[in-house]
Amino acid sequence: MLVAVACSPISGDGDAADPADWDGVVSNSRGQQLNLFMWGGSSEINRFVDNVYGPRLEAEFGIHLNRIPVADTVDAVNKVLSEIQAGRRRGGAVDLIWINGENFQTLRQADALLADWSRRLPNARFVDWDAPEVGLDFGLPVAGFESPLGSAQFQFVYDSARFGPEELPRSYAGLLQWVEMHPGRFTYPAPPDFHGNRFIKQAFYELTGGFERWLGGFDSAGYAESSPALWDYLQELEPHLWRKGTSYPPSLAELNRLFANGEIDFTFTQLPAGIEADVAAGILPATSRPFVFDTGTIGDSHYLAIPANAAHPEAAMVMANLVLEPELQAAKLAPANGWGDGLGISLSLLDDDSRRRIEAVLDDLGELALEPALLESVRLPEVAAEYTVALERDWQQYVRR
Amino acid sequence: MFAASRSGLDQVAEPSRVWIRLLPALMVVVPVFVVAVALALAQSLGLLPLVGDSRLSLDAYRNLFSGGELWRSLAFTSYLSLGSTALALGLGVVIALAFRHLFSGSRFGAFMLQLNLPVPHLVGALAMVLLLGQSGLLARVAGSVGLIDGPAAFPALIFDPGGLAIIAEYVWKEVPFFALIALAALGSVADDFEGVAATLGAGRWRRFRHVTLPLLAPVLLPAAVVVFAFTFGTFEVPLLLGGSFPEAMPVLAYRKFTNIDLAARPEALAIGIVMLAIITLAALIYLRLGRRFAGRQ
Amino acid sequence: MTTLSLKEVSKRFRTVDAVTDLSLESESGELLTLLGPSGAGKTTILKLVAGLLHPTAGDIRFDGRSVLAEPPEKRRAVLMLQGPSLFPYMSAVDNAAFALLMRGTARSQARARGVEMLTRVGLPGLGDRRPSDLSGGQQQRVALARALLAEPRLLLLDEPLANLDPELRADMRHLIKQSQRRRAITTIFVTHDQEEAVEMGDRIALIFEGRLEQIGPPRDFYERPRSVRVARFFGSQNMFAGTYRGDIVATPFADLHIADGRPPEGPVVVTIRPEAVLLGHGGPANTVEGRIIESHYRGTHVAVRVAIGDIVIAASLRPDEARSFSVGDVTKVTLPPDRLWMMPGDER
Amino acid sequence: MIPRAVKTDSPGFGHRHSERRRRRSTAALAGVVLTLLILPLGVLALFSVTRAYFYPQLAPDDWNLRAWRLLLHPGSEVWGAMATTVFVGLAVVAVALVLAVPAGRALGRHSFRAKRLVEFLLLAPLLAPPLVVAMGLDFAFLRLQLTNRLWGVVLVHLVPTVPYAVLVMSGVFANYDQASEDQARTLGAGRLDAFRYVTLPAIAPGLVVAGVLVLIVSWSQYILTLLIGGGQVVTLPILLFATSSGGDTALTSALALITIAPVLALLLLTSRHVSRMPAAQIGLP
Repeated sequence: MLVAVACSPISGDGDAADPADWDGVVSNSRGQQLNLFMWGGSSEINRFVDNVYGPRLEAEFGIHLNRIPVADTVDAVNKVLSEIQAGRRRGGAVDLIWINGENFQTLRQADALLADWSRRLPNARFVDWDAPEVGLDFGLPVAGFESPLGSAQFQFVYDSARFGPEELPRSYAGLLQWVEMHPGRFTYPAPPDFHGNRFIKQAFYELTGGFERWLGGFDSAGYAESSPALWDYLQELEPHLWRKGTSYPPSLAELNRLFANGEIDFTFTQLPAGIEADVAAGILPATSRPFVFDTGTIGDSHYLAIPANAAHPEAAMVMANLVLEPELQAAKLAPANGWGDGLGISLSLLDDDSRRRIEAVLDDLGELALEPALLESVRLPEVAAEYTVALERDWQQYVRR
Repeated sequence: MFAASRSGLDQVAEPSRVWIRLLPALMVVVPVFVVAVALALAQSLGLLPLVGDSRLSLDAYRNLFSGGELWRSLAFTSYLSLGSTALALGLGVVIALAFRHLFSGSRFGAFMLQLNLPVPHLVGALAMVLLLGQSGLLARVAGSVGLIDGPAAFPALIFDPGGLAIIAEYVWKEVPFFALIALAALGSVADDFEGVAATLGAGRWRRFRHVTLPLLAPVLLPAAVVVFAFTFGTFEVPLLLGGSFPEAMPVLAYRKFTNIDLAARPEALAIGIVMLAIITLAALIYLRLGRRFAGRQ
Repeated sequence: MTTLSLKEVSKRFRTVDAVTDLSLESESGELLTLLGPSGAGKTTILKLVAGLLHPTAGDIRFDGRSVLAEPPEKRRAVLMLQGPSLFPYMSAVDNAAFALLMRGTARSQARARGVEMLTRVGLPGLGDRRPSDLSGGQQQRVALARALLAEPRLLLLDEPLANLDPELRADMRHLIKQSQRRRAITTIFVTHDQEEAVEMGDRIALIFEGRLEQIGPPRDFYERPRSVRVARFFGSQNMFAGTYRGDIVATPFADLHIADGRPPEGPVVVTIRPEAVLLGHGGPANTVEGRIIESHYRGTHVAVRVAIGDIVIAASLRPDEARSFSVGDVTKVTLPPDRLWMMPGDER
Repeated sequence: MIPRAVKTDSPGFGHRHSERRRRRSTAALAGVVLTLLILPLGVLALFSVTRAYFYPQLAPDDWNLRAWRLLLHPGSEVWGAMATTVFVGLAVVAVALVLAVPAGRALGRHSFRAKRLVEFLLLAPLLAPPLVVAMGLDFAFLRLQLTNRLWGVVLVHLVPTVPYAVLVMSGVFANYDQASEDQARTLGAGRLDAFRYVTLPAIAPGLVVAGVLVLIVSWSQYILTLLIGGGQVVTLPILLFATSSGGDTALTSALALITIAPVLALLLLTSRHVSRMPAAQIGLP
């Protein structure tokens, strides 16, 4: 799918900053403006970045954080690729991207990411690089190209004012029965929306006998053989969907709107610490509650990556390191601070103080979040990004038509 | 489209001075615009690729035209722009005709019609979601008076294959445009012409058919071409209000342009070139029509 | 052949009275000029007659029958405007034949008659031209052809010549008058130019501020103006205030005998046309002495100004008469009693 | 004397009573049209002062200024976006007017060979979709390494704005009487002085209108700014789009209103001039 890049590799410039010489990185980063490209759709997350990371970077490192909101991370990826292909090997516009999955794979394949830096950050010691959900990003080894920011897990959201927990579907098979009983009350965002992709990938796991088959590299023959079951399922689902499947909402934001206004009965979330921030913002009704399928939901990590042509790689490293500070990870986890993002570090690698602080946050999660243990127990891994690309493409063909 | 000089042209000006005056504008607008179109064309033909070798080929066009996606998108986009242009044109003329006496002598009418002038289509589209959505304000009003028993019973205007909210947004924005232009064209002369025609025995319909309409046509036609081109090329409105299928051409082009697969870029630019070709065609048809009106202005 | 009568017609626009209590009768086949300064309401009267406006009060009758209920297209009272009233998007022939087409005449037949009429108004072979390719005079000829082809009961002309050069204007006046006479179309001709009004009109109706000031043959307006305003509008130069008692008007420079006119006694204004003033030889009455202070050759006549004490009188002499006078001469000035005209003196 | 405005009173093609009735129904229609025109803005205003305002609420359960408080907070990103938008807008206005005044004069007052070609070249960008222009130029801007993206955005904003400015200025010059300028020259004014003291005051109202139009067009650009600005030039529409993708309706509505407020205010302030221009020159599709 992705044509090999014609020009010579750009990564590994001799004068790229070396995190091993951390003092040198920090002193070089002083006075730099850090262009962080990230999805800008959540005002709570934006505010967290601006009000928590920004002041720390400014005060402690003299780095000016310039958060650049994009409507879709793909825009930022595309930008890096275009720049590099247009011959701009240095001084690129993007210093740091919030990224994962197929976007990571794309940049990796285009050799457009700075290599071999993340594991050498001082705070990399808090990261469990061997855990697959951290060390593999959609099956692709992170291998020093990315540094974790946090983790997420797919969850469904229902309105407890409309249903009791016992009435909810607990698997894709159950979902089909449920939509037959509640026609027009369910839909999912159209891929290539991230949440839409994830919804159909989970279905793919369940309908093809589990994720285990798909771990490892892309099995195109297996995919071709097994994926029709998914399209059959989605086509069977379609007539019972919102508007009989003639249209799909374009994004999670739209799905949330449909849910909140009672047009449909479920929406999705990715935040392990729950939907408190969305409820507080008035995006979701106060009676909303998350739930998961017994057959599992996909959990993964998201990362910060530095483009190979970044103008300010040192500042980027400083920030990637900063966000791993246990204290800031705890702040990010606490829904009261507006985000509720999962941890990017491992509790077992922390000192007692830090661990207790984070556990306190986890214990304090209310009914707008699921038990961490429950989430853990149903967590499914991501698989190679090629599956995402293939599912996305075939969905267009078999479902959207 | 340019106004002819009322106080006569300056026949005496030296040609060199005329060109000196034109040059700055030409030197900025033309290169940027021409370069943009030329680069779009080149990239659609496989030249200057972001990935792979530069090789002249019609692959992008072949791929596009052999699949059904482009054709459906083309049909949908044409339907959206033609529909909204015609609707806005009709309503604009009706409003101008109804308003021309009400507001003669006061500028309130013209001012009123300019109110939504500074509102970007992006804002208009966002407002349409809240107004026309199945759980939007209109649906709530309908629900509160018992017309519907839930959002699903409200007609699907947003994300619908018929693109009705898109058309509504365009019409909302373009009706004042047409009305303003029609009001200006009617001016004070239309009354005289219609009066004369009436005394010559033309009834209400014939006056409209033989006097008012011919007076409006020469100004409304170019305006319609502008609106057609604009609605054909606007990206934000179909993106925010359009369904997942069919996709308007600008949305399709943008999706391909920002596709992670950089190899899809030539197709994105090819769609852009097709859009330009269709708009050019519309302009040519207008010029052809315009010849029939030659001497009418 | 249609008679037009307006009965106590008023037209009010919101707060402005455009026409007040106007009564007017036109005779069948006559050309009546509506004269008045701009803004006097002339065009409004025309539009009322045409049916483009509806009177606030009063009645409008064609041949004695009220037409108020009829829309303009049924009245056959054809309007011709001063401006470019030709439909700019139609050829000259189509313009000319417009009324025929509106009445459902077949297109080819209508065009044939259009061509014929264009020839008759002096535009042979120009039928295919657009109005923008015609001169102003030619455009007005097409407009006339268009109006005539409508076979109007009434022809309503709103300053049709105002935008034309003087020579063209004379030609058009002739053409209009000729066409109107030949067909005996009752015509209302609006103008603000008193010279044109006099030349065109069988009768003149003078309108001031929406009211009829005076109606009658053109000559009356020069020799028998009803008021100082009328006299002034017609360019009267010699007006003297005085007091009328018996047959005598006492003016500051002389007691003048009057042959005609019997207004109530009291303050009056006396007027006399310059060409009626006699110089040199004394007459039987009203002769005084004056001194010539100015003399200007004007081609057809010589304009002379004579001072009688503080008063200056304008006189008009034939060039050969004028030869015997020069500036500074003292001469006898006679104001013949039968040429003096009195107007009420209590206005302005 | 009858004022002109009154003279053009509606032709009473009907009868006395229907005339009044027609006027009344026209006024009613005007009311409806006005309502429909501002309705979408009213909807935005309503949603902006609510929280959790979901179907079937008609009157909001929770009237809430949260969105406005967040956006108008001193640390809000709105201010930076506003400054960027204003900067880009003013720069575009300045350059567009400098280009359009001489060009408008040439097109409005002179006839010359190739005039139609020049008109076409200057007007064609009006018809081209901004998306296509942006996609085409993206490559060139990357190659040229226009490091200061702000100026790149200003440059591409000239493509859709200069045609409008030229259109307005050529109309202004078509009605402009050269005589007073000639008079000034014979009275000893140099070319520049004549422009400054005679031409400029005469065309000033037209300049205001052209400037307002250019500003509005620049202010409304989304896709050109997004692609050419590479996301780094965050104008109000860019911020608005990113915000809308988060689905916070109140926040999006309030930001939408903030986005249009400055231009709407400008239009109100200059409506005297704008309304006086021939309407055909002030339309924006």
